[in-house]
This record gives sequence, C-alpha cells and structure tokens, in this order.
Amino acid sequence: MEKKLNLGSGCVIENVNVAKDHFVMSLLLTSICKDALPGQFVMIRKQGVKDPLLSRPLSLYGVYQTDAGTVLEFLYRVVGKGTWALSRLTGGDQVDILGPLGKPFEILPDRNHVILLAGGIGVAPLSYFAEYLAKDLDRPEERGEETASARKVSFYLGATTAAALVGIEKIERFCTEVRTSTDDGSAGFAGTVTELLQQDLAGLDHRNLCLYSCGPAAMIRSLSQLIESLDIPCQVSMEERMACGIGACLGCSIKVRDASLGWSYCQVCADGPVFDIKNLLWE
Amino acid sequence: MEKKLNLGSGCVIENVNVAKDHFVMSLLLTSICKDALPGQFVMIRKQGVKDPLLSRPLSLYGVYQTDAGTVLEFLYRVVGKGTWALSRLTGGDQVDILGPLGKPFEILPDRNHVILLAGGIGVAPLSYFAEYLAKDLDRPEERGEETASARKVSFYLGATTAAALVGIEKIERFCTEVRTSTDDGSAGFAGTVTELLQQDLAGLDHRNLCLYSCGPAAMIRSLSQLIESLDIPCQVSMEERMACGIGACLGCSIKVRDASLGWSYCQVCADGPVFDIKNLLWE
Amino acid sequence: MPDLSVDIGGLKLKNPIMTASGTFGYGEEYAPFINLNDLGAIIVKGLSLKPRMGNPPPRIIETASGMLNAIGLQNVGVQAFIEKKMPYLRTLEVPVIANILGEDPEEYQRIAERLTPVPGVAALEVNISCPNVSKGGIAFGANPESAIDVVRRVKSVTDLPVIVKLSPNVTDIAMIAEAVESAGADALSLINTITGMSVDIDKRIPHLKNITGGLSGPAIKPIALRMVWQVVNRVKIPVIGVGGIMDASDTLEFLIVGATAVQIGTANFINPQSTIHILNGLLAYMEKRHIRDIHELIGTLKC
Amino acid sequence: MPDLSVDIGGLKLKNPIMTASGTFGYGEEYAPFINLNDLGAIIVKGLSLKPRMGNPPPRIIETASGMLNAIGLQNVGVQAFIEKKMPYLRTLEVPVIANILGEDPEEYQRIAERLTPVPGVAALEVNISCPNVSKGGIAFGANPESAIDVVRRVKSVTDLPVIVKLSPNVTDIAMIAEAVESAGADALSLINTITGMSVDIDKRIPHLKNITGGLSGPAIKPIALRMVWQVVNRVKIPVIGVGGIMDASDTLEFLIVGATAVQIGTANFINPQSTIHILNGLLAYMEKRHIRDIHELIGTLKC
Ligand SMILES: Cc1cc2nc3c(=O)[nH]c(=O)nc-3n(C[C@H](O)[C@H](O)[C@H](O)COP(=O)(O)OP(=O)(O)OC[C@H]3O[C@@H](n4cnc5c(N)ncnc54)[C@H](O)[C@@H]3O)c2cc1C
Ligand SMILES: Cc1cc2nc3c(=O)[nH]c(=O)nc-3n(C[C@H](O)[C@H](O)[C@H](O)COP(=O)(O)OP(=O)(O)OC[C@H]3O[C@@H](n4cnc5c(N)ncnc54)[C@H](O)[C@@H]3O)c2cc1C
Ligand SMILES: Cc1cc2nc3c(=O)[nH]c(=O)nc-3n(C[C@H](O)[C@H](O)[C@H](O)COP(=O)(O)O)c2cc1C
Ligand SMILES: Cc1cc2nc3c(=O)[nH]c(=O)nc-3n(C[C@H](O)[C@H](O)[C@H](O)COP(=O)(O)O)c2cc1C
Ligand code: FES
Ligand code: FES
Repeated sequence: MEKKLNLGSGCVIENVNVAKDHFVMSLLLTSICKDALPGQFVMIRKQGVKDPLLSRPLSLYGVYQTDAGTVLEFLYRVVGKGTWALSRLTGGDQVDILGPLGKPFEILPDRNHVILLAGGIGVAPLSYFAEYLAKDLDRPEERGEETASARKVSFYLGATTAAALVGIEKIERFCTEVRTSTDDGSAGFAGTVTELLQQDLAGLDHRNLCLYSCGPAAMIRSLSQLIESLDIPCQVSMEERMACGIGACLGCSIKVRDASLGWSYCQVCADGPVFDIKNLLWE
Repeated sequence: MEKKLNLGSGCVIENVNVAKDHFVMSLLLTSICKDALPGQFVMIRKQGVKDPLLSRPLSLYGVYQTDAGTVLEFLYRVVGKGTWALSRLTGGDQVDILGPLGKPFEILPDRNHVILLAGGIGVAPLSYFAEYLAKDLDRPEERGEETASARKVSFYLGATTAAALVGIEKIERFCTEVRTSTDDGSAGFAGTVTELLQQDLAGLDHRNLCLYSCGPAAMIRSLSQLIESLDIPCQVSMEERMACGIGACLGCSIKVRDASLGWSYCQVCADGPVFDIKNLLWE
Repeated sequence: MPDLSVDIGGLKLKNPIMTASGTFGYGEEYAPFINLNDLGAIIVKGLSLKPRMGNPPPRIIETASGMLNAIGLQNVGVQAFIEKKMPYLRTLEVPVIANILGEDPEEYQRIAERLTPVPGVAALEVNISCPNVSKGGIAFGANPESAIDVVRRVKSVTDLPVIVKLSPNVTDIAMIAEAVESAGADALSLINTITGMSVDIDKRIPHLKNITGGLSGPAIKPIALRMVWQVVNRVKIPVIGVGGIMDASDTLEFLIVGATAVQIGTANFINPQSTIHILNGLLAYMEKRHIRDIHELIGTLKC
Repeated sequence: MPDLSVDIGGLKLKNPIMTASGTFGYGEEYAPFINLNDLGAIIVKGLSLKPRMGNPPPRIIETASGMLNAIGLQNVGVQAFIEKKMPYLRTLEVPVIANILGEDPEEYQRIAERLTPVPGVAALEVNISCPNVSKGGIAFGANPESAIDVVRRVKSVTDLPVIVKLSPNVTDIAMIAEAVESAGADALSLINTITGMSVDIDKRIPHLKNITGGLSGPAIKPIALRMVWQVVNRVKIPVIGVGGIMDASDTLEFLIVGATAVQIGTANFINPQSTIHILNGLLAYMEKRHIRDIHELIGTLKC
C-alpha cells in the first residue's frame, strides 16, 4: 500500500495576470509531478508562511518536461485570501507542493469525439486535458505522426461575460472546435454553455461521444439533467474545500450514490476530483 | 491636546546583514519622522501582512534628510518572529511606521563630557545620539563650524564576545573616545562594560559628566548600583514588550518611584523609553 | 449616505463602531490619529473604585494571530477618571461609556453610584469577567447567581443604560446571558478575552509574569462570533459583538449573525485608524449593495 | 540519543509524539510521507458503533491561524474498522489508539467491548466532546456526572489503558479532569476543538453547512496550553497536550508545563511530515542542552 512520496517544493518561474482576477503561474519542480495527469491537482502554499494556514487545491493547467525539471502551470482566479496570496508570488519565490493528487480523467479509447465543457475557471483542468489529447500523450505510438489524430475535440467554454472567457488561446491551439457562450451575450452564444451544448447535441452521433466537464455546481447540475436520459459517458471534476488533500481529514465530502445505503459521502481529494456524473447526487 | 499625526509608510532602501543575527535597515519616508530625535523609537511592521500581528518597537539608529525624503536607519538583532520577519524585507518592500514615539534623550548643556554606555543592541539609540551630538544638531549655531565641538563624547560598548560588538565603525566616526569590553575578553576590556566604566570613572571629573545608557536589564541594574552614590545625571533607555506604542494598552509598564505611593507603573512607550535612572525601581 | 444609527438599550449611536475597553486608553491617546467624533461610542479602560497598579511586567506576548495580555486592570480609579479624564472626554460629541469592575458586588454598585451623576458618562459597561474576591476568585461571569447579583446592584443605583460584558470562559454563555437579561441588563457585550498561556522554552518560564493572560485578536474571532450567535438567539436585548474584529468584513459577520454594534479592540494597536477604516468599509459594502439602513443587515443570517 | 520514552497510564511510547484523532485518517493515508513506526502512537479517526455519514458539506473553512471543521464524525464504524483498517495497522510497530464516541453512555461501553479483544488496539481514547443525545444534546464533557458515567462504563469492560479526551468548551476544565480521574481514567488528553463559526458576508450564510464547527490550529494553542497547565496541577494521571502544535517549540511548551506527551492535529494537513519534523526538532533541542531524558523537561515550568 506504500505509494510514492509526492511532496516537494517548486520555484515560481512567473505569475502572470492574464485577465481581471485571473493568473497563470508556472513553477519549476525537480523531484515530483513528472507524470501528473489531466484532472489531477496539487495542494500548494507559499513556503515558510503561516497565513494562509492551509494549502489550496489547484488543478494542473499544463505539465512540461524541460532540461531543468518539470514545469507545472496553473490557471487560477483570485476569490479569497489563499488565491490572493498566490497571486502575490513572483519569480524565485518558493512554494510547497503536495501532488499530483486525485484521480485523473479517464480516456475512453472507443469514443472519438471528445467534448470538454467548462464553466468559468473550470477551464483549467480541461485545457490541460485538451493539450494532452492533442499531443496524443495517452497513445505514445501515434505521437509525432504527421497525420491528424483521429480524435475530434470540441471545447465548450461558458462565462458570465466576454472578459471572463480566459484561456481561450491555449484551447484554440489544441482543439478541433471551440464553442463559447456568455450569460450576457457579449461573446458567442447568448445563454449558458449547457444550453449551447444541448442545441449542438441534437446533430451529433451520441455513440461516438464522450463528455468531460468542470465548472460551478449549478452548471454541473444542469448538465446532469441534460444528459440524464442520454447514453453519453460523462466525467466531471468536482470542487470542495480541502484541508489535507489526501483523504485523511474528511473535509471534502460530496454526496454520491451508494448501492447498499442509497447514498454516502465520498472524498473529492482521494475518490475524485473526477467522478462519473451518474454517481453524483444533488440536494 | 491634539498632537500631530505620526503614522505613515516607508519603503525599504536596503536591509543589510552586518553581523550574525544583526541587520541595518534603511527606509525612505515621505511624510513623517522628519524631526525624530535620539532616544525616540518607531513601531514598525511589514505592510499588508497579518503574521506577525503586532508592530515591533525599534529605536532610531540614524535619521537623514535627503531630496527624496527622510531616511531612517535601524540597527536590530533577530531574536524572534517579529525581528525575523523584518530581516526578510528587501529593497522596495513597504512597511507601516508609527512614530517618532516616546521621549528623547535630554541634552544637558552644562555637562561637557558625555558618556554613552551600551550593552548589546543598546548600541542602536546611543549611536544615533553620538552622531547627533557630534553634528551639534542640538546647537544649530555651532553647526558646520570648523572648530571642534567643546563636547567630549566617550562611548562604552560591551558585548558577550568580539563578534557581537556591532556598529563600532559608526561610533568611531562620531565619538571622541571608544572603550569596548567583552565578557569573554576576546576584545577590549575583559569583563562587563559597567566594570570598565567603574574603573575609568575614578579618573574623571564627575561635575562635568553626564551618562546615557541602553542595554540589557542586568546591565542597567548594575549601572544603577554603580552610580547610586555618585552625583552624575544618568538617563537610560528602557525596553518592555509593546502592543500600541502610544500609552493606550498599558502593556509596557515598568516600576518607577512615586512620591506619594512609593512606587507605581509607568509606560515605557509614553513616559519613556528614556528615564532618569534614579527613578527606576528593581525587584 | 446609508443610515448607520443603532440603539443600544436606550443609548443612541450614530454608527455601530465602538472601541473596546482597555484597548483605547481614555480616548485622548487616539486623538492624533482619528477624529474621535466619528466613532459610535468610546469605551474607556476598566475603572475600579481605587486606582490599581496592575500586574508586574512582562504583561503582553504575541501568539498566532493574537496576543495575550495580563495588564491586571491597571487604572487610575474612578475618582481620577472623573477629575482628570472626563473633562477632555466631555468636549467630544461622542457617547462615552465607562467600563467598570469590582472585587465584590458592592464595589460595582459603588462605582456605578459615583459615575451615574457625572456629566458626559452615557452608559456603563459592567465587566463581569473579573475574579470575585469574596467568592474565592471565580469570575462573576462564570456563575449566573453572582452575575445577577452584580447587575441588580448596578441597576438599583443608576438610570444609565447598563451593558453587561460577558466572559467567554464558560460552558454555556447563553445561559449567563439570559440570567443577566433577567436581572435587568439593557444590553450585552461579548466576548471578553479567553484565558491563555505562553511559555519561553529557553528560560522555561511563562512569557507573562502573571502566568496566564487574556487572548484577543483575530485568533478568537470564530469563537466570539459563535457566542454572539448563540446569545442573540436567546435574548431580546441588543448584543454588541467583540473579539478579533480587524476589518469591515469581520464587522459584517457580527452584524449579520445579529450583533447590533461591535467593539474594536486589538485592531487599534495594529493600526490606530482601524475604527475609521472599518466604518468606511462598512459604508462601502452597504452602498455597493444599496442597503440604506444598517438594520437591513443586522441578524439576517440565512441558515 | 536522548531517551524520549514515556508511559501513558500503562502504555509505553517510544516517544511523546502522537497523532490527533481525525487528522491522521486511519494512519495509512500518511504512509507515503513518513515512516509510521517513528511515531509514539497513532490515534485513529473517532469510531462510533454504526458507520456515520457525517455532516453535509461545506465542512471546513480556514480562519485566522486556524480552521473550523464540522466533519460530523463521519467514520466507517467499529466493525469496518476492525475488519478493514486494523489488518494494516497491525502490521506496524507503533501503538494504535482507538478514539471512540457515542450518543449515550451505553454506546461508549459497547464500542469499548468490541475493541478490547482486537489484537493491535493498544489503548482507547474516549472522546467526551460529543453531544449526549439522551441528555438533550449537551456534551458529555460539559458535565462531571455524565463524564464520570461514560468513563466508568468504559473502564468496566476494558483492561486497555483508557485516555479521556476533554472538551475545552467548559467553565472549569480542571474540575472535569478531576471527575474523570476519580472515575478511573488512566490518562487525559486535551483539548478537543473549540466551537466557532464563520460567515460568508456576500451570501449571508454560515461558511459551514452545520453552522458551527470546531476550531483547531495555532490560534487555539494559548488556550490549550493554559488548560493543560491547569489540569496537570490538579490531577495525578498523565496528561497529553493537544491544540495548535505546529513545531518542536510548541511541543516543548506543552511538555514544560507538564504534558507527558502531545498530539499533532491540524499540522498534519499543512505538512504531512510535521510529526517527524517535530520529533527531530525535539531531539535537537535536547541534544543541544544535553538533556538525556525527556522527563528532565516534563513539568519543569518555573513560576
Ligand atoms: C480539486 C480542485 C481543483 C481546483 N482547481 C482550481 C484551479 O485550477 N484554478 C482555480 O482558480 N481554482 C481551483 N480550485 C478552487 C480553489 O481551490 C479555490 O478557489 C481556493 O481554494 C479558494 O481559496 P481562497 O482562500 O482564495 O478563498 P476563500 O477565502 O477560501 O473563499 C473566498 C470566497 O470564495 C468562495 N469560494 C471558495 N472557493 C470557491 C470556489 N471553488 N468556487 C466559488 N467560490 C468559492 C468562498 O465561499 C468564499 O466566500 C480547485 C479546487 C479543487 C477542490
Ligand atoms: C523602545 C524600544 C526600542 C527598541 N529598539 C531596538 C533596536 O533598536 N534594535 C533591536 O534589535 N531591538 C530593539 N528593541 C527590542 C525589540 O523591539 C525586540 O527585540 C522585538 O520586539 C522582539 O520581537 P520578536 O518578535 O523578534 O521576538 P519575540 O518572539 O517577541 O521574542 C523572542 C524571544 O526573545 C526574547 N526577547 C524579546 N525581546 C527581547 C529583548 N528586547 N531583549 C532580550 N530578549 C528579548 C523573548 O522573551 C523571547 O523569548 C527595542 C525595544 C523597545 C521597547
Ligand atoms: C490590552 C487589553 C486590555 C484590556 N482591558 C480590558 C478592560 O479593562 N476591561 C474590559 O472589559 N475588557 C478589556 N479588554 C478586553 C477587550 O475589551 C476585548 O473584549 C477583547 O480584547 C476582545 O476583543 P479584540 O479581539 O478586538 O481585542 C482588554 C483587552 C486588551 C487586549
Ligand atoms: C478535521 C478534524 C477532525 C477531527 N476529528 C476528531 C475526532 O474524530 N475525534 C476527536 O476526538 N477529535 C477530533 N478532532 C480534534 C483533534 O483531534 C484535536 O483535538 C484538535 O484538532 C486540536 O488539535 P490541533 O489544533 O493540533 O488540530 C478533529 C480535528 C480536526 C481538525
Ligand atoms: S481534503 Fe482532507 S479528506 Fe479530502
Ligand atoms: S505599548 Fe501600549 S501602553 Fe505602551
């Protein structure tokens, strides 16, 4: 049962303010996270600082191997004191990293049309996933081939308003198709991203589809209603406040279906963050 | 009763590690502390940080007027988390400053031989005082004159060991005479600085002397015994843990003589930090 | 501008930002930094019948997000307060509340008698966290009977609004609150400091000469907030929230759970203008959300 | 190497560093980070008779130098613990202490009965901070009679050392400690979390779905230390210090005031290797000062 130690430190390379309240931070690590997969996350904190006290969970937005070591990228939004403190870091600052943690997205080889559905900052893990798929990192044998991948990847990105559609350049680089929506209609489809997907689904062959999603609870919930009656596999990355990140504190429970009890709590950090949407339960 | 606002911010110019655990920090201030006097102190904290919570008192080690504003210098020793946090500051960092606070050393114009007796980090306020006296800042009419000041300033500096005799270059620049002692005899007189002073006092004209001291409680105490029967005016700068720095919390009390009650507590921040040694009481 | 005025057991405040006893001296100390008239009220350092020397130093030590103090209620005594501190305080246009403490119930009563006729004293805050010397040193606030005794005696000699300041060092603060309310208190304030300790591991001595001290500051805010919430659900009189309030956001937490006003303590040490920053932050929050009256916030926790 | 071994009511530990219940899962979660055999003891998540779902999320929120948790004692239940968790724990060479909790005194007794014969369970830690369902939800630990009742029942069915974990949410913890000692407890541990609350001022809802939660972390250390000091002065049985211990220096404070051992809780979340860093720091302190036996430190506060 001994897993390998995934605790280490990283050095901030840069921390760029990419949009209002949004930052992309890149770190250089020498010992851990080499094999971090899309959907996984790390617990991160500034080294030597006692306030904030707890580490914060952030999804991987990019993982690159360089001569100097592994470079991790995060895309995050400042919502409170933890993310604010992260946003103050500058090149050379040291951070403590616990990770990679959690279950990654599972790739279904039989499904050739991958739909990634992101709301707000949910774009982070799905962007990395898109890059991973585009580079065929799961299929080393096809890597580097000149032929286009047989896989089609459609990225659905929703936000409240045009200015909050962050990370779109990266997505465009790696996806076959990018569909955007804004609540206020300032860019793309006017409405929620789930509504946009619902429209499009009508014209697609469901047997070839697989869905991955990350975003606000309300979005995941309407997605779960949308595909309830459809036979499309759907994995979602969930969020809950975390303390330990490793299944020890039971702080990050969410409700899931349970065969014998009807429902039970499951840990987002250790049993997730990626779940089959069919297993989730809503109040 | 309205005093003028002495609250502002400063920008770290540099923060140099001058000896093991000892730093000299210089700050640029634009609004306050222009007229800060030797013996006064400021309450200082890193801006925007919640840990450490309280500001820390530091004596003025130097005050200079420049075109850009007032430059303050501090000499401090890292003893705990507050001073450690200060030692981490680098050029450009902002600090909050409350000051100048407290009563300065009082200059006695009739006494032409000034003895400054410092133990350990007590060197900080006395160095500034030496500089102030050497530059005749209390006597504008004599400033800049080619003739040497009529004042003689002897600096007595004691420490545990040679390496802990910090700030000596500055002292040498501004004092007529510098006498050092170390407990282990590794530099100067072998013994305490009060013992050294005691030796020297025998050969001096007490009517012309005035004494100023700052250092560990044990040193001040033996000094008070030494001069108890002598008729030499002596002012000492005292230390106590502080929260507010302005006489509001009553955290920094020390025992002083009280005509009607025998003794009472007095606030180091507001009634001091400089006291007439004759008014102090020891347990 | 939104209406911030509140009523604390008959005492009208133009806004809910008060200063906590013992952290604001006798007001004057903060005059260089803020316009004292901007405050809702000033609560002065705790007053005893006779002047008190207080505890030997060291009296304070910082802890994680907090500080311990063992001032030991050093104060000038009620007489000197009236003669030397009130003349200045009377020149202000801000209600001045005298915080009082006694070693036995009679002493509380006598201080209340002395202060009641003094022009400029707007209300009394009765600190029942002090040890009851006549009952073996257990704090008045730890026991409903002794708390009731103190409050009844104070009420019997004053027509000023009586705010009773509760100790958090109890099993059931709401029960004490109910007892104090039944004894006639016009309002409650909570919490006073929580007893704590800190040790110098090099010298193996307590950091405070008094061994233990009272913990204040951000560290205790979650505890203070919980206690305020428990108490507002059990009493009808107004409750003033105290404990670890550093900014407008902390203040809003207390108002939302049901405090009618707040007291700012340790924050004054960190920045002598904290009270005014908090007031401005509160106004900004209300204006942004078009809240025109502070009562649209007080006690609006949804749960 | 200095001798760090201590005796906790008959249970021998090679060093005084234990893990606090609920912060170390069932041990296994930390196996990737430290050698579990280096610990003095492992205390597992609180066990109830039946599995418990726990509280709805959100369950945690950070506060100033602390965190609030309202896990609601989610646990696998004593049966699954014995079947699924003990086989792994038995492979370790470290004493495993089961933390137990009940809704009424009988439930404590029945859990103790079930665990006593299980190979590998070295001691029981009885958590009396839980609400007593049969007595209107007041915590067992808030009342000497109900605390005594629980401890007597547990003692009557087990020969394992019984550690009683005290709640800090009381007026007089030393009085509860004495009661529990008189009922036969072999050791005490304190403190459990302090009840607190935190509010989302934008949504005007509590941050925790359960409204209140337990405060842990550095913020509570001064309170925990004071309580340990009060208790060691009143009981003869060993006391284990818990609350806000983050490093060796914090540990030393507890030992110096008189704790025989300590438990590390929230610190495990911040760094999963905290326990080992603390152990190393403790050794370094002792070696530097030529202290050869930890008992030369325990209870050596000068005051
Ligand atoms: C597995 C996982 C992966 C994550 N990946 C990312 C990522 O890649 N990028 C990123 O920006 N964030 C990510 N998050 C969310 C991120 O961890 C939180 O936003 C962060 O912990 C908040 O900390 P804080 O101290 O800044 O805010 P807090 O002070 O804790 O909270 C501030 C306010 O924001 C609210 N809040 C807190 N968290 C959220 C949230 N997730 N959504 C909406 N409101 C919230 C709180 O209720 C509170 O009112 C992830 C979370 C999880 C569990
Ligand atoms: C008016 C005044 C002027 C001062 N000027 C200077 C100055 O110019 N330069 C300077 O270096 N310091 C000066 N000090 C002392 C300085 O304020 C303290 O060293 C500092 O506040 C300690 O904070 P800390 O958090 O680093 O240590 P803490 O964590 O508070 O203390 C660490 C340990 O050191 C001990 N300790 C704390 N303060 C002192 C002390 N003063 N002497 C000996 N041991 C102590 C504590 O008991 C504790 O065990 C001055 C103090 C006062 C009151
Ligand atoms: C230095 C100091 C002195 C205090 N003196 C008194 C006092 O005299 N009377 C009183 O009722 N409370 C006193 N208190 C308690 C405060 O009024 C307040 O209840 C407590 O500090 C919690 O609030 P805070 O966290 O905002 O400081 C004192 C607190 C401090 C820090
Ligand atoms: C997430 C969490 C879960 C806890 N669960 C339990 C528990 O099941 N039983 C128990 O007796 N104490 C429990 N505690 C309390 C801790 O064991 C400990 O007493 C408390 O956290 C104070 O120590 P600390 O400040 O080092 O965390 C829990 C604490 C936390 C933070
Ligand atoms: S964060 Fe601790 S169990 Fe998931
Ligand atoms: S530091 Fe507050 S009175 Fe001196």
